[in-house]
Amino acid sequence: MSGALGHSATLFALTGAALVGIGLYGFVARTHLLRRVLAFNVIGSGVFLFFGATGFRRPDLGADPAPQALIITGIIVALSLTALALALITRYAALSGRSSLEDEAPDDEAPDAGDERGGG
Amino acid sequence: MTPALVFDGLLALLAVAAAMAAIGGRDLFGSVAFFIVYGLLIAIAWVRLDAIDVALAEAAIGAGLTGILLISALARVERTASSGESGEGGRLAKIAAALLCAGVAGALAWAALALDPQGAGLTPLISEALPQAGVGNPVTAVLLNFRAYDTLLESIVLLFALVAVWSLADDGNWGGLPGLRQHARSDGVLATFGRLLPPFGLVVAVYLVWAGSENPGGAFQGGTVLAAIWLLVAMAGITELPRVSSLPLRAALVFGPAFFLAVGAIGALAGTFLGLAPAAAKAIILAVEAGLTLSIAATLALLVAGSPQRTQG
Amino acid sequence: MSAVLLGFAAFLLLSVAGGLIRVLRGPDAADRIMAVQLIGTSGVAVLLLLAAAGANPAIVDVALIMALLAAFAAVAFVKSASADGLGDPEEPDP
Amino acid sequence: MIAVTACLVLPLAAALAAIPLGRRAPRLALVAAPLILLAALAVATEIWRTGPAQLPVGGWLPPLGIALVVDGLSAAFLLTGAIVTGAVVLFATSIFSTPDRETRAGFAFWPLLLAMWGALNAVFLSGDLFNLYVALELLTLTAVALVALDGRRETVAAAIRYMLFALFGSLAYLLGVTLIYARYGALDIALLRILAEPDAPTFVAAALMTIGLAAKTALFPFHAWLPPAHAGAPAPASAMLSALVTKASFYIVVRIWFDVLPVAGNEALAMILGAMGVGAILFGSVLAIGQERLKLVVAYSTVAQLGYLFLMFPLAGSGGEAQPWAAGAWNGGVVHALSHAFAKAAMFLCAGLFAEAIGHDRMDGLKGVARTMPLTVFAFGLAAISLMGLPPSGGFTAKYLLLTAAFAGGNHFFALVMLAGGLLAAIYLFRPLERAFAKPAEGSDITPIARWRQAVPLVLAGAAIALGVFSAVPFDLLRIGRADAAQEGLE
Repeated sequence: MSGALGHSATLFALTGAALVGIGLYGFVARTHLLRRVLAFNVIGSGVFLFFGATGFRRPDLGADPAPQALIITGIIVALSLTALALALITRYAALSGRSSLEDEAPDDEAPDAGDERGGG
Repeated sequence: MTPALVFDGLLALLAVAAAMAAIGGRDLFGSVAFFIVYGLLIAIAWVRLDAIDVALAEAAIGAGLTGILLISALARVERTASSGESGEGGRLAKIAAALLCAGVAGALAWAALALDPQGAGLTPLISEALPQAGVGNPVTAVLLNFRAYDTLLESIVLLFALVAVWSLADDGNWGGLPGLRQHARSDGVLATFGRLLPPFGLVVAVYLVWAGSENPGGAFQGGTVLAAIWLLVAMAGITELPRVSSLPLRAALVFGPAFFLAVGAIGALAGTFLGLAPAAAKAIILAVEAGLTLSIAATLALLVAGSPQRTQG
Repeated sequence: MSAVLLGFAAFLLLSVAGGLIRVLRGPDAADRIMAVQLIGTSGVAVLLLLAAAGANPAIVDVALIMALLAAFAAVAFVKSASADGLGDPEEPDP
Repeated sequence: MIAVTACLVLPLAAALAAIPLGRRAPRLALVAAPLILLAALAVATEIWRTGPAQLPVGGWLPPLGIALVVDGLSAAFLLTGAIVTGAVVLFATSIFSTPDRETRAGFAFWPLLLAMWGALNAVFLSGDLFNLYVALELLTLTAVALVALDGRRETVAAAIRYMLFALFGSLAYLLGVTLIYARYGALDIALLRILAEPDAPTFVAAALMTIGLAAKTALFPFHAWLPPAHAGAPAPASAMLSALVTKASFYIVVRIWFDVLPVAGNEALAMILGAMGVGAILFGSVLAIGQERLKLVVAYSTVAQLGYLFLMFPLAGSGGEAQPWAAGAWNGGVVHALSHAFAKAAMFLCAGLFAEAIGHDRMDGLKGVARTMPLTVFAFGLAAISLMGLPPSGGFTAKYLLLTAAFAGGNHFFALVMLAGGLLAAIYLFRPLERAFAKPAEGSDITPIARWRQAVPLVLAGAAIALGVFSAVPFDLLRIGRADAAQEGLE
């Protein structure tokens, strides 16, 4: 693609890469669960933009239809995951009054209360 | 500097700025607003990348429905949970995270620039096979013929997202009505809106599905518009969404994917799973799309409405 | 011709940038909603210019969807800003 | 091959039908399960007779279309999945039956379980990287929902934590897939085997896909979500999650590593995976010892056992040079995945029965259950034998093969860790067994459990043992259509 500088596909591929980075930061460094879902969607569209841009390397041929179809599928899948994540978060907020997972007090009554929170 | 490059550069800059504001902001409502703007800008970027089908999907789903899901989730969470992002990591952790993310973005950029600038992907193969696909829009041909299996699974993914959302209801409300009761002043702007917009939306949706076989559009874009219209009518307090226990509703939700699956199975009995004879391909694809549109519209509308929250209307 | 249209479209993007500042500064939710609506309208206009510049009528469909969904987003915004999150600011207090 | 289509269509059709059927869904599942099992058997016998096959969906050949891959590996996983899921269906009918009125959990469980089965089969049969992504997302969606099915605050929190890891994993995997397409214009694994070259985009893609799948498999250090999620889900769901869902992403790693990447020269990447496996074995085992709840012991044991799977990559050696021990390591890893599936499913079902009988799953409550539930304790013991790697079990065969490969390849450190892991497994599994055989506590109140339900985990544990006793059969099956990289140096 470097040979085609001046052509917008390179620009949008780099934009996609930047969006992935920005979204990833929100996903790891922010704690409000809704913001993390939002960040997931930013990463997702960054990935798609990157993909779509690499599929438009040859303006003489037009945009490659295969990535376009895969991206549409990906958008629906991302929407499905987002909807489930948001439903889980609203449910969790209603049950616990919290909007982030951190500082969760261990609960002795719960048979599943993990007493280990280390690791990745 | 051509005007095209100026435009694209500005667009990219704005999209990055909107994304940063959505991620970095303090106020979540503002972040969601930025996210919707971000989606609009990305949709325009898709137009610039000659991917009109994706632009339609992004405008309808990426910016539209995802934004609306976020707005309503935010409203629900803020009513029940303490706000504030306490316990954010220290400065050092943030710097480490930022470095990691910059590294990932850099690696991607590096990989993108290392790609062969003459790579044509599948474009030539798709144009060659298009006459046998039954539809003239190559993206629809990939979605509903060449890679129909992906689309079949994806329609099932969407449906099961709804089943999963429903599974988070309160036990006592099971079988009841999705979401809380919506109301509006009967002759107010919202109600008028809810009466005026549906005919418009219906025409647009049908047009999108029909156009999808030859031009950009298709079941997902059309289904989203239908869902939006249905929700608008419900939000204006004109109708109620059906109970989750309603059999006609469940049949409508399942119909599209089930029909698609049946087409695949019939193909298998005739020799090829999801095989479409070129002569019948157009008719079958249109029928599958019509079924999918119906189910997608119902699924998306109920996804936005949420799990059942009351048993009485 | 298309270069001129693209130039106009770029100019419209500047108004989007102005809108972004309003979204950032707020201060009220209502200000932000209005700014998003303004940006949505600019986006529709940009798309229409791009449709003319590229002589591609399918882009008009994108503009159509964007206009429709932006109206819908406005409704959702307004709803979430009403007293119980389900009503309509026009309603008299119950 | 109509049976292959049946493996995909039947569970998905049943999952769809379960939504409108509501209360009658359990009966539907009881009809569908044997049919799907039969279809899986038919696939296995068919390739046994005629060899591996590639089936283009819709008649479109890759790279344009998607091809299904049916070889020994996919058949082995299909069959294991069908046996475990069939047992889970039978087991769950008495938990999630709603005779009078449809309930929330009674409704949601069946479509989710059946869709999970369909997604698993789709993963095991797919030969296309993007199609695998969609199938994997269907799997994730159903898995997360099943974790939260209980509806308590803790399980919802566990589901959210799981979801966050899964979302991260999906994006990393998807990014890798887009890079592969951008580089080669193809997504078909068999095609990529021919096309792949050791260059920068391929390496970045391989790393991204592997990291994403490792997060979904809960490989150390991405394991934090697993114990609360697997321990908090209802017992039949825990069995599915630990036995099969984690294996689906592992299965894709195996496909990618041995089919797409042997040329990419990933010695370093393989060693990193091996190191993560070592971390998983030691960390998971040590934490399993300290748990006071049976389901958490079993869940941490999953963290540890998943570690063994990833030792297969450094032990088999990458780079495609002929290494006489590669086939042993490959067989060992795969057989370990299969026998762990049987043993762990059995163990979670046993844990569920104990919890039903004594009303909770604290370890001290297990005192004396061997007297009242001998069948269940026996099943738990058999499963434990396989997990510890004692003969004659599938776990023994697998660990023996991995150990042999480690010594032959001079990887003494890995061998040492595996031996230590076996010892630690003996300790953490001895604790519940020791309690089961202890004198019953005064006034302990035990709800009787039907005999047929106690027999279900026994069958699964028996399968884990049988995998070791009759190991020639799985080896012959796995040999069919095995990737070259896994075959180097085979007699």
